Amino acid sequence: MSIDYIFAIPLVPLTLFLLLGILYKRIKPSVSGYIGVLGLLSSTVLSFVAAYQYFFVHGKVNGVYESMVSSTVWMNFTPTLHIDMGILIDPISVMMLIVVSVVSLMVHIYSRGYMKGDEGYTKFFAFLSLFTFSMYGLVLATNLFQIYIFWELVGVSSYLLIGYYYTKGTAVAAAKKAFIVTRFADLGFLIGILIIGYYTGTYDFQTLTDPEGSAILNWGATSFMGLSVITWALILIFMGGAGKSAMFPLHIWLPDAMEGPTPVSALIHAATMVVAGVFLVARLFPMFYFVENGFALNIVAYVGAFSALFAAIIAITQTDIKRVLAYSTMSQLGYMMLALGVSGYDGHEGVGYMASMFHLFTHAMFKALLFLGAGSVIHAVHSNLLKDMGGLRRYMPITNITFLIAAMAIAGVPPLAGFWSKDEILVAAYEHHKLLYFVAVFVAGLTAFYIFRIYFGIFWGKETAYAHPPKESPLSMTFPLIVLAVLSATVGFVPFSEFVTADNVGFEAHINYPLAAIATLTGLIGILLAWAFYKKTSTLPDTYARTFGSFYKWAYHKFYMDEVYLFVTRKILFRQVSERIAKFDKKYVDGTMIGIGNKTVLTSTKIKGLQSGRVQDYAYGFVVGVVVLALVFIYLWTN
Amino acid sequence: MDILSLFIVIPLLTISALLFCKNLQQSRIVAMIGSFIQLGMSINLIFSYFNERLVNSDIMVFTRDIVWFKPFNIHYNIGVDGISVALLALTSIVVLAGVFISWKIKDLPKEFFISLIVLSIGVYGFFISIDLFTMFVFFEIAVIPMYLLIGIWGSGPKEFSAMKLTLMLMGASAVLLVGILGIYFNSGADGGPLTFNILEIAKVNIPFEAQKLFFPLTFIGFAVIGALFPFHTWSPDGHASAPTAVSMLHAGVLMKLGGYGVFRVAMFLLPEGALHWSWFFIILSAIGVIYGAFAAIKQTDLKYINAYSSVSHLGMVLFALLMMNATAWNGAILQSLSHGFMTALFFALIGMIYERTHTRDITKLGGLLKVIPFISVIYVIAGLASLGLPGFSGFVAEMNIFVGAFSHEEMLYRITTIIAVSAIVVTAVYVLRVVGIMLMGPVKNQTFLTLPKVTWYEMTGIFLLLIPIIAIGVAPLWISNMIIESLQPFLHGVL
Amino acid sequence: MSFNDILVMRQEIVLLVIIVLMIIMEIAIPQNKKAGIVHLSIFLFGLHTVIGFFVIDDKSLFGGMYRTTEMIHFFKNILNIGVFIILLQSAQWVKNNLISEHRGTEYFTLLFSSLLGMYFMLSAGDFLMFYLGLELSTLPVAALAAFEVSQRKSSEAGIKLILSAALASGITLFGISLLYATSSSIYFETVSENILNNNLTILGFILFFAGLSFKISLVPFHFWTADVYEGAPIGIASYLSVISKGAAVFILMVLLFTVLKPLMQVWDKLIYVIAIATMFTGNLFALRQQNMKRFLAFSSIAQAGFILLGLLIGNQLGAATVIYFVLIYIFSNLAAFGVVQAISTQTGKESMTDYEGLYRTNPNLSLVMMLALFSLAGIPPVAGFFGKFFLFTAAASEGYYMLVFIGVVNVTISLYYYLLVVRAMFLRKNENPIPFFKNDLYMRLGLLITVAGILVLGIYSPLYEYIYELSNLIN
Amino acid sequence: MITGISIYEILTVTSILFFIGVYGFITRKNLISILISIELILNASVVNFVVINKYLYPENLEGVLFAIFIIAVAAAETALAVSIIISLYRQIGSVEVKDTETMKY
Repeated sequence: MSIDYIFAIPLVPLTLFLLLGILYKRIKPSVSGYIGVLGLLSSTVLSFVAAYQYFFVHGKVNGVYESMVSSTVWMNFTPTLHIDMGILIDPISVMMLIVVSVVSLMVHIYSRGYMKGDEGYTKFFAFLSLFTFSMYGLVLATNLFQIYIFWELVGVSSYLLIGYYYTKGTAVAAAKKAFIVTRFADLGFLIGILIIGYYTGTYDFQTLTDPEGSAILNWGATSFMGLSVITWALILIFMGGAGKSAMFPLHIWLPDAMEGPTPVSALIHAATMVVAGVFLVARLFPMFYFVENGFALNIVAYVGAFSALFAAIIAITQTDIKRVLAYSTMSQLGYMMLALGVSGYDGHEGVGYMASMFHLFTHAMFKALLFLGAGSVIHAVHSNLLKDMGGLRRYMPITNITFLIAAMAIAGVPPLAGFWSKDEILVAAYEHHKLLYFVAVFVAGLTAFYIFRIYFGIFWGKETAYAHPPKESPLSMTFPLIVLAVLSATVGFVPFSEFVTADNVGFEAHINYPLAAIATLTGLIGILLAWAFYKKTSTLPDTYARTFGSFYKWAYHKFYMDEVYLFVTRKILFRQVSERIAKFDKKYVDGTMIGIGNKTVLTSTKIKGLQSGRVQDYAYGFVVGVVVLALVFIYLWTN
Repeated sequence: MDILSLFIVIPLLTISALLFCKNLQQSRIVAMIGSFIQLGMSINLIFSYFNERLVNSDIMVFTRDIVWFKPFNIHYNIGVDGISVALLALTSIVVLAGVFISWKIKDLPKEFFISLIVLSIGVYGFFISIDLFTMFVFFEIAVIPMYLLIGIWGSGPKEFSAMKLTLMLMGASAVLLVGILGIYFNSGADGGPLTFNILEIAKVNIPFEAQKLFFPLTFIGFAVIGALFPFHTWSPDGHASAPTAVSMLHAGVLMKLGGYGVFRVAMFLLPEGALHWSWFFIILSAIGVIYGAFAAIKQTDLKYINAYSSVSHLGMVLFALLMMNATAWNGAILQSLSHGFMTALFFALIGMIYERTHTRDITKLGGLLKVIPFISVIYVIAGLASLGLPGFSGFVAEMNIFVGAFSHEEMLYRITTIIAVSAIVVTAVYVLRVVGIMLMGPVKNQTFLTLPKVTWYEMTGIFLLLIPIIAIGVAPLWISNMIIESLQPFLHGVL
Repeated sequence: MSFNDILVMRQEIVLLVIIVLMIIMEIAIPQNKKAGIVHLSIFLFGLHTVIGFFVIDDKSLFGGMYRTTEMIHFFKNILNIGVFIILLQSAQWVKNNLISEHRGTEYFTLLFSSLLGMYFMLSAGDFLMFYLGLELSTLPVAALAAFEVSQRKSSEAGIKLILSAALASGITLFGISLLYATSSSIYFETVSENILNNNLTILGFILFFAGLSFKISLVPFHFWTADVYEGAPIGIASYLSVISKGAAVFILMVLLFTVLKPLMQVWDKLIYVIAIATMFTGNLFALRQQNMKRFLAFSSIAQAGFILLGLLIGNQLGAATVIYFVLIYIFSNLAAFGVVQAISTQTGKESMTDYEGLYRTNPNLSLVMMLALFSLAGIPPVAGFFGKFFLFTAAASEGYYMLVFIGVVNVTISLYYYLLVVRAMFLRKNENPIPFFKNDLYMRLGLLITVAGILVLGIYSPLYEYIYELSNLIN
Repeated sequence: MITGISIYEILTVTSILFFIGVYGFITRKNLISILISIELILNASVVNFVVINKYLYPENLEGVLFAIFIIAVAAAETALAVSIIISLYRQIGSVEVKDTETMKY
């Protein structure tokens, strides 16, 4: 199968970006919206064509979905080590193409309504196109360096979009924070790449992830501090992934990133960019799995589980609906990481891998829906805060329904999408690591609770008096909601395990009924609790908040992670390091240089008395000079 | 007249034409035409170079050798390889952009352009020289006009800054002179005649003792102009006081002389000395990289930020040069180019902002994206390029450096490399800090709402600099091939 | 001895004829036409300079007391050019100040006499001729230094010069007497054959060296320099700083490289030490100076220190670089003094602060001054750079890297104060600048020659090659 | 040639003479006294030349001739110095060294 037409998928948004960026002021907003949507539509169609071709036309060769590569050398480091640019088609990249295309298209459509009247309308679409392009590049990357390049580009588009409302101080700060935190994580990623490049001599995914390849087989060749250097590299690369995917402790940027326009949050900070970390780990999965018996993979599992729990707890306490969703995203991403972390490689052993990808897929749908729904609400009430909402079900029926579907999906109510994927994750965890299984189940309950907390809080709960009665959003916004709601409800039935597995062979997955029951039950308990707490105005939440006391306070303050970071950056790095260096530079380094000059001038002033103006002193100097020289040369420096 | 000598002759002709100019109008047109011809020549040179390479595999092509001072065996000996071709192109672009940016220079326009072009002669000459003596002559020619340029047309404590800059650079060139003489008098070590010819000396096995002695002198002599820590302090003050075009030329081109000199003289001629001393200078330059970046965070003057950023970026160049392999060297040259365009662009933008708002203090600025969107957007782009975003030249250069630096297994190299790599985070911090404070946020000062728009000559200047940044960043292969090819003879010296 | 042999002394004879002619003219020309003396002397001396370029055979006369070689002849030509430029530059001053007092002729005759003394000093074949030449070159200058009788400073300068010079010559003589004692003769040839490295010889040598160092203003024999330059008329100050110094450097070089060569292991150390002291002292004192003449005085002391770098190595290379440097130095320093002279003659201002904003009113003068200072500082592409670079090369050729390093450090210091003047002229703005004025033709010609020299001497390499060939004779 | 007195004694005397002259030059307050001191220095050399000629190299008269020239030059020198001192005296009415210190540093 020829895969060259797939190049068009990323190139369309790139063209759009350049077009919109250059024409910027000379193009009517409505036109730019249409151009954006149409462009994305073509990319989406192509993505579906690609998926169809790959899975059904091309199909399996020798029982596996083979990887196909088309690439060209972009830059040479050494004759053997080079950065290629190209596309790699394999199950996960095709799956990601679908995810990115669908969500991006929906968001594009949605934004036409949501951003209407904004003065930066064209700019917004330009940025969205830039992001989409970068995300395509990322998922199609053939090698570590290419993925790093697009990794940075999605980072910067995220920066630009978070800071979209650039006159707002908090947005600027959030954008900066997002970029710098992920940049810090990327530092690890980059060093990891450097290590891999040096020790394996290649960046190419196919070579690296070949279980029979030298990169994996020779992992033990060099070690550092008791671990293989490759393990170190993987841990560092995971650090990069953790930064993008908002894993603890690099998650702090994600909640703040909600300062961006809501469609952006839906696209970047829920469905696509944030899963890049998961994708990265999945991409390198054979390395993670085989090198040093999965040492790095264990770390992935623990970090994922902890983040899932950590974020879910915080999500319960937040009052800004977008922040709740942000922590929810973090929690779900933790889930995916956890799934990857407990996965095996061959056949059914690889259920975790499959589940993770599956969850990524479904999560993209329902989380994008949740965000878009929240955006619709925010659009209507002009506030992010739960206290400004309530009883909206009467004003916004479509939003209500679609949001409910999404909430049920994430809570794992069968037969919606989230149920299926979450179930697979729990199976994988159960089979490999009991403790993590319990954590996961607990988180599932929490998830159900917090999501229904906001659902009830928004659409039910107290009757809020609105200054302007909220209206249902226009069709351009509700249409994507409906589409995504349909998807959220149905994609769970996709026989995912046949397409996307760790070894690309595929297997038949079966529902594990006891586990599914437990999960569903937990979810229902969560929903019921939320129903009890929040369906009507009640004192229960406050009571329980008091019961948990300081723990609640800690959770409410996000366990003071922001403060810790602020302390490290502002107090230590800025004040102690940066300011001191600046002062040191002025005072000592520069001071020395100027001091040399000043000393010279000072010496000059000091010795001016030698030239006293008195001819006898001159003669004295003359004679002393002669005598001293004579003495020196006759008595000291005799040969 | 050979193609390279024109790089000296055309500016000289431009200067003579300028002497007859009466006012700003005439002088800037003359300067612009002169610089345009230069740009055309350097572009032409790139193509001729590629053609010449097909048939000519010498280290240097387009050579010309005229005996100058026979008793000393000093020659006027010029030639180029891929590296010098690239740097010549950089120079001509930055000079032309500088002329555009100085379109409205008020005080003594004729003299300004003359000094600018004298400076460019020095730079051109430096890059095309094969003879150490000629090289040194041009080096000093390039430095001294800075005094007048900063002193007359500068701002702030200009007299002090100009003096400091000149003295530190000339002090460095004094040290360099000792190094050059040391090389010269050891160039007969294999029994041949003493020579200043770099290519000839490279063939000589200079005794190790001499290499050990003269490498640091040569290195420091050149590296001071490349802002080696702790000899970088001339640069912040100098940049801050210099007029826009001068900052551009200075940071964009003049500071490149350091890296180029280190490479072509210190490393090429004294490879064993380089190996012997590399640990020391690697530490210094790695400190410079991170130190400059951290120092930049706390500055509030735009030019200081950029100056410290240059310390950091050029520290990277020296760092890469000391890594002694083709990848890192390629990165170093690319970084020189990239930093040249980038920092020139930065200074051009800073100049435009200053001209409009009359302040360079970022705490007094704010919300510029709203009032001067074009300049601000370009500033953001330049900032992103500076923090090494893929798609811009900085990324290509830095990745080469990192990969090259990482191919050493010793602990020292590893640690310093990681320190250098971590600068990418710090760079992000200070770049985004400026962008956040100055460009974004609410408009701080109501008078800013009426700031004039960008003019055609400013735009021309900006695009001249922006295009190469993107060109290198998007398609690095052609230029890196050109450089890598030219690195081969150097590698043989080291290995 | 034939008439042809006498013609070997052509330079001296022509100059003597000019001196006599001048005296006759002083009597012949009526009072109201005395201004013509200036033109006449410049014309005659110009003629003399041109004649000087005709080749003279190598020869020695008077039993070896007088000798001439191509190199010595070249030295004399260099001095001729220098004096010619000084004449051009001081013409206006002479016209303004001296003609009305009927002292114009005196000025020229004294100046020429001094030059005549230098000729003899350079051509000396024994210590007696050397001594006579030395005195003949010094005494008229002392008179000239005190020439502005209405100025207290001028008289002070004169007395300081004559007293210091007398002391120096006394010490020199004592040294010569000791050398005579150990080497049995005052003839250079015999001395060089008999000289031995013993203590008395070293003592004699050091005393003798001090005397010449006085003329070159080497530390610690330099103290008179600044005061005399400041007080003396500018033309005389420039004469002292280039001609007198140049001649002394030449003869010192000849003596060291030929007669005193056996003592090389003494004098190379001696020069090493003195070079360092001279460079530092000159530079450190120059830093603070506000008076331009005083400023240039210390600058010229520092320059003398650099010259020693070439003397140090005592071979063809050293000789060539020294001659080359002195030649360039003459042009550079005369350019600087020329501008000072022009401004002083027109406005009477000699302080650095008066120079502020000069470029805006008198751009050409400022440019000449800047070129001159750059040349003195050793900035390419002007000649001074080449001169200095070659001096350093010479020193480095014998492995004196440390000294070269100290030298280049001093170049940097010197750059600082040269730039101070540039700063005053170009960077500063002045409420009350020196107004624009036009120089007379002579001054312009004088400056033009120096500028041409500064620009061409360095880049034009055949000159250096010629000097290098010439220096071959010294071995 | 004086019997019983070798060259060493005479040279010692001339050396002492020389240093007396130097001492006088450095310590006298009056310009004229300084001139006289200079004469002492010069005369030390004169005696040196004559004595060395006579004792060591009597076959030639180089030293003696030198001495004669020194005397002549010294006279010229003194004449010039005195005339300058007179010129100075006309302006400031003093021949003290301390009055000639307007230019310094």
